[in-house]
Amino acid sequence: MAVITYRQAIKDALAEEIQRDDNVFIIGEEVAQYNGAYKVTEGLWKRFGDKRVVDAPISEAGFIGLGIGASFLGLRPVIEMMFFSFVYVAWDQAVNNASSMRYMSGGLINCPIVIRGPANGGTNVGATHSHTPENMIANFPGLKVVVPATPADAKGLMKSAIRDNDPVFVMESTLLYGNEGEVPEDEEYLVPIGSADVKRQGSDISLIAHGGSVLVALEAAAKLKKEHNVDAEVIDLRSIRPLDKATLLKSVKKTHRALLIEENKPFCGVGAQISHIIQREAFDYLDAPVHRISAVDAPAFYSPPVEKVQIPDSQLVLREVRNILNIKA
Amino acid sequence: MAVITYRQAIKDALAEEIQRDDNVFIIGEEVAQYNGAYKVTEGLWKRFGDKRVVDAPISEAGFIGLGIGASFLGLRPVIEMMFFSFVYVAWDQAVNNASSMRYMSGGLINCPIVIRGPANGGTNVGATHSHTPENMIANFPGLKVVVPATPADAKGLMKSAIRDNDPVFVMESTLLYGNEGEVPEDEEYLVPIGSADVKRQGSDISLIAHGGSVLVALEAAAKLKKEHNVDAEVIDLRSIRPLDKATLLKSVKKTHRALLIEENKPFCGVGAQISHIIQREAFDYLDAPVHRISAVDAPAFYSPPVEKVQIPDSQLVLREVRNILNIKA
Amino acid sequence: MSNLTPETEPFSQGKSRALSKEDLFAFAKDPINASMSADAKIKAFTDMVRIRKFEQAALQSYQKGKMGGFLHLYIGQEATAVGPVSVMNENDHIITAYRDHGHALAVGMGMNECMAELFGKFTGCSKGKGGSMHYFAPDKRFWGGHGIVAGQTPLGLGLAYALKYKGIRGCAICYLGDGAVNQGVFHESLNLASLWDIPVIYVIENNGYSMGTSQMRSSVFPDAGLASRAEGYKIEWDSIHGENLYEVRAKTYAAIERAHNESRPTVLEVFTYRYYGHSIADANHQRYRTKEEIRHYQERKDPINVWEQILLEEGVLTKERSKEIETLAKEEAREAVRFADESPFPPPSQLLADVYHSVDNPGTHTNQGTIFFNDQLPF
Amino acid sequence: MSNLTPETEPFSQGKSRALSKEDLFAFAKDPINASMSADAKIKAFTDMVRIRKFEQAALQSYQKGKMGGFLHLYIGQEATAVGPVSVMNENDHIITAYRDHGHALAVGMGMNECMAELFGKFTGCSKGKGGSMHYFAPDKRFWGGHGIVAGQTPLGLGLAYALKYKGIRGCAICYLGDGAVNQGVFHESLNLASLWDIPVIYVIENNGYSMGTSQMRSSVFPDAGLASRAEGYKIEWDSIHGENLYEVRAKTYAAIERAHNESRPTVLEVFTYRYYGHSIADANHQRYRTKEEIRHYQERKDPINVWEQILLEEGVLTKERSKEIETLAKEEAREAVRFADESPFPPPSQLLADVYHSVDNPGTHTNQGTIFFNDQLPF
Ligand SMILES: Cc1ncc(C[n+]2csc(CCOP(=O)(O)OP(=O)(O)O)c2C)c(N)n1
Ligand SMILES: Cc1ncc(C[n+]2csc(CCOP(=O)(O)OP(=O)(O)O)c2C)c(N)n1
Ligand SMILES: [Mg+2]
Ligand SMILES: [Mg+2]
Repeated sequence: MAVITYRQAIKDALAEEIQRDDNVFIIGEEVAQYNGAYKVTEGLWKRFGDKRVVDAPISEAGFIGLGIGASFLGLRPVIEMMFFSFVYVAWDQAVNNASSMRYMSGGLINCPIVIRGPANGGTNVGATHSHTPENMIANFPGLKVVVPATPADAKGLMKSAIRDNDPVFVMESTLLYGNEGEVPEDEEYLVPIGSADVKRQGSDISLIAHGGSVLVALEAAAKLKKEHNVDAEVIDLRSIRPLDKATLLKSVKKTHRALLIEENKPFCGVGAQISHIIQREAFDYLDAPVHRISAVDAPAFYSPPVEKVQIPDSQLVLREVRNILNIKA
Repeated sequence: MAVITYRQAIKDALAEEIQRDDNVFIIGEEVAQYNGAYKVTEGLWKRFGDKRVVDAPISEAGFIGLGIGASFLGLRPVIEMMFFSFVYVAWDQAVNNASSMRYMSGGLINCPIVIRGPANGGTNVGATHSHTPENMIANFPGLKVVVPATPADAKGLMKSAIRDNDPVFVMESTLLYGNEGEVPEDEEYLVPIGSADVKRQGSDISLIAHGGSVLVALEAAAKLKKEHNVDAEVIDLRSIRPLDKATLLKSVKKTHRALLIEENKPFCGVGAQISHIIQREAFDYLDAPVHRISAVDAPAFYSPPVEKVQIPDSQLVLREVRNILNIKA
Repeated sequence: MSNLTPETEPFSQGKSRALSKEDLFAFAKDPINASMSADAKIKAFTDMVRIRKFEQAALQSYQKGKMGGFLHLYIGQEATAVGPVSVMNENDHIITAYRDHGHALAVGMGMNECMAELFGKFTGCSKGKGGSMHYFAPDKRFWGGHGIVAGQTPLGLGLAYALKYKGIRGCAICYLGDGAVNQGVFHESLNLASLWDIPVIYVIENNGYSMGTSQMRSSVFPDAGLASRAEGYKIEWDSIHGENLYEVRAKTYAAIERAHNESRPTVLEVFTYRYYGHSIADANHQRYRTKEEIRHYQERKDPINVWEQILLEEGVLTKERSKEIETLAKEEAREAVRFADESPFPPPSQLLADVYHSVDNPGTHTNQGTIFFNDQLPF
Repeated sequence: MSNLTPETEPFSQGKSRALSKEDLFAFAKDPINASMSADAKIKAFTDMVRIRKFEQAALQSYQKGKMGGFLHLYIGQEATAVGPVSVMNENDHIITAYRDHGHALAVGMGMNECMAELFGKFTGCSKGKGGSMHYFAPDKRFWGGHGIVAGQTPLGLGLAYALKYKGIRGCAICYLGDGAVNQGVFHESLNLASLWDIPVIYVIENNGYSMGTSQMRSSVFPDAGLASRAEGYKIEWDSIHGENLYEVRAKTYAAIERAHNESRPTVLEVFTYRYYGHSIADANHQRYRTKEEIRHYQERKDPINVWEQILLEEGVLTKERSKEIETLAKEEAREAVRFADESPFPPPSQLLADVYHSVDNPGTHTNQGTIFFNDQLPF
């Protein structure tokens, strides 16, 4: 296995699928000649040319709709949102059209598109640019949402998403692009959509997270072991919809305690749904209520040191775990 | 108190506020000369003229953005969405701009707008037209969301919304417009935003709902009394954000059981957030897990008899309550 | 670019005079029309009549409470669907908005499946899941049937994009209304279509109103018409008298050839009229327009009458044959109502079918986990 | 409508020749310029120099790691902000996109509050909550500073709508970039502005690129320029050489008078250029454009040099005075950096302030209940 960055892993997935299937093409702002605002598509235009890697004007509704229509005829567009926040100007196309077509046609139409891009805060770009809409997108039956936290998952999930016959939203993070990790070189390496991953085994409490928060959870788990000899199990959801209920319920039934960590804003965030599922299906196993940590419930704050406070970190996780386990600091 | 329809109650609220404050005006598709697609604004154009009741082209992003900009200078636009589903073509303006302006300006700007219209399924208009996005809108700090279920609440909440200095989304229902109820004539009759209402006292279980589902809950409560001598307490949230946590927690701490009923799709619906709050803050009071009933998790189905099944009704509530209370049918 | 003279003045709905015989035959010698066989002419006539009879039957059934939701009638606009479809080639695709019955029947969908869909029956073209606004027939290259105003405009662009991508000589004809031009996504689509040489044809069906709003109140009307906005994107455009099938065919075919030969888009504006309200719910449509205006179109600009008149002139059609075609269409529609009536409703279990390809085709993918989230189901 | 001759051809970024002396003074006799006092001319010069020095200082601080997020420099475009502001009246408002430092300083915001905002300090104009893209000064009728491309275009329309609604003789000047014209909401705004006679002026700052995409690759360019799309909405339009302050002022003022006297909108396209990358993150901006192209603009079309040249010609300015103004501006910028450096960061408790008016002003409303939903707070 090679050690590559999360960015490179996505790029490899894109390149391999473009190579593998003539119907796959990338479209988005600055993805071709500029090599991508975050360099995820670097080199692909040079390698595959104008047809397979397409620079689009700032018309998200236009080119997402274009991608949906093209997918009706079998193309598999991989549509980049420079920031996922920009999907809001194309919301009707992205969630209403993409989720409804198969259903309203009684199954006559498929919509095999991928919409991908970074969906994270923490980069001091302000309120309008820092949204994490995985909770909203997963609210729509007809759509799928995956949120890879590691390079290997990024590659495996991206390839699965591109081969999937339903609309899949792949939500990345600019803060993860530079992270390195081992990634299988096998071109058939696919991470099934809908499978969570136990990133750390533990018996005392289940830390359940997705995306960047998984790394926060792992960091916290290490500290918990060191400082309090607490063995936290870390579950990486990887996929929000479909959701691997079995794996997270199994963990909670073992540890009897759950702390959900996410960068979502709290109200109706992903954690709210997970919390409901756990208390509903593992009620008698719980020794404590399900706790949640989310971003501070306000629009994203520009000032770097303050935005740092706004987004969950391992210290806050530690504090909350102590609180759940009644450990004195 | 006069007995009037939900539709009339909203119309009265609009008329009274237009009369009261020169800065209030209505804008939307077919609201003026056509008297409104659902006749909510009937007669207002005739009475108040072109300036106060404005017919807009099918440019939701354009006229919602216009309303936001106009509100910076003190106007109080009441923007009608013919169907709330159409806000998706204006999503960035409605949720991103409206929620961020005050924050990003460090409090220098206010955005006193109201966006109102019907947000419900059950009218056989298909998947793209039947969305209930209160959960998504309430996800945004900076926004407020109210969902009146009765004529009195519709009037009192609409007036409060128009006088509010923050963006308020008033989510109505075409299926409630014709319902009658007693409504105070007092022009100062305001229902505070953020106050739930106990629509029925009970001790055995808390049925928590909003919008049309409140009527389903009340109908179920009556049947429960009659068929099983069960006293269900029915809480009408009325406001989603702000949320009256105190009232619903008080009820659950009394009944020890909660069933959440909503027309939302289940994943990250309003019920998910309420469920989390209850298990988190009333854990030791719960004799059973919090149960939820939502619309069947699929896009809205056109066929009338099938869509009827898709949306929660009192039979389903009954079945679930029996299930929670271990009552044989 | 437009041949519309002040006299024919379609720009002022309701005041335009009937086309003269010269106008009517102005496009008859156009190759695509000159080469039109008698059978093809009769078929075009028959299709328009069938659309009208289908909708009249649908209206009656609606009034009998046989269906829910909306019913947007196309009556009065039939030539706008039948004309372009009659000149489409085997690789040309079509997509429209919610006023889609005409287009559906024109491409060859059956009255039975269409009527059953209105009735919400399992035998409907969308299994009862889509309703009036959401007819689809991919096998006939018809892609709906879309309820969100202008929501179909980038989809039509995408269909054409896919054809070009695959090197197929074809195009996509994407319809939208005069009210739909006010949705920004249409403009984004126009720019992309021209920038990338996409073979898409936008047909603006200007029937004078978006619901109760006259076109003049909803969109600034350039002297040359809405289609002339295409110039801002260097796109060819034209305007069409919607009552004259010859003109609709000739100008649409010119656009199709442009798409096939130059891979360039076109914007066409068809001036037409709907006799009924926006939808059946729009009962008071005589409040925002006069009875006289409606009668004016019915009497002087009805596409079926005009085409019949042309075919009678040409001796291609006789009064008897015409009556017979009408009777058969009525019969077919009545039969469709019977079929729809007798068809079963979808079982509730259908609620969870056709949501995800992966759920409906278990063998074909590696998906895992839970994908539907109801704590319990009502069925 | 445009006076742009082929020779000056601003349409082909990088190939246009420098304006001749005739061109430069072509608008000097225009009343608004003829009546411009020496002080006003010096002030305009000073403002442009201050903008440039402020941004040069900001760039240095950015490179020292003093700020986060984006930094979009306006250097090269200064006349496009200073010209219109210099002819605005007391009831005219202004709003722009994220490249907003120039507009902010032009309307009179202080370097200190602006620099402090970049540093994320509590003394910043937005208390450190908005950053570079989100400057606001309602007291100076400046409404931001907007990060979502074209997101401000309907807001500017709304400002103008409110003025008309209140019977105030004023207008709103709304800036957008050449890439922003591809957002549909801009077109919706144009239609509404014309349909309802709204006194809004859209100024398209065509600097030739949207990030790394040349204007020609992002939007179909009509022979008369992007502004000519306004004709599709019957809106008056014009094109402007962005390096000539006289021309910017004259044509903007004509639009303001149209807004004030006829309550009609205008679309202006200003041909200008940014010397730096899209943002500081855009390090390789010489990949998508040549050094020669950049130098061409710096040497022959720099708005500050051109204006200085004009004022020297007119004897209004001396080389010495010019140097002095530059030195003072540098000083002021250095001082602003010191102020920003020494200012405190906002306390974390500020996270929950300015979200809701009702939360910040408890006495003024009847709201109840819980409005923030964290189970626990980190501070
Ligand atoms: C985005 C959106 N806004 C509003 C509506 C409601 N609506 C449906 S049809 C219609 C009028 C459209 O008129 P036009 O485009 O002229 O088409 P026509 O009905 O005349 O065929 C409106 C406002 C909608 N479906 N979608
Ligand atoms: C809706 C949306 N899409 C994409 C972006 C990312 N983005 C920010 S600026 C920009 C380029 C805009 O170019 P232009 O409008 O010409 O303005 P300029 O930067 O030249 O001043 C892009 C693509 C955004 N902020 N908003
Ligand atoms: Mg119309
Ligand atoms: Mg630009």
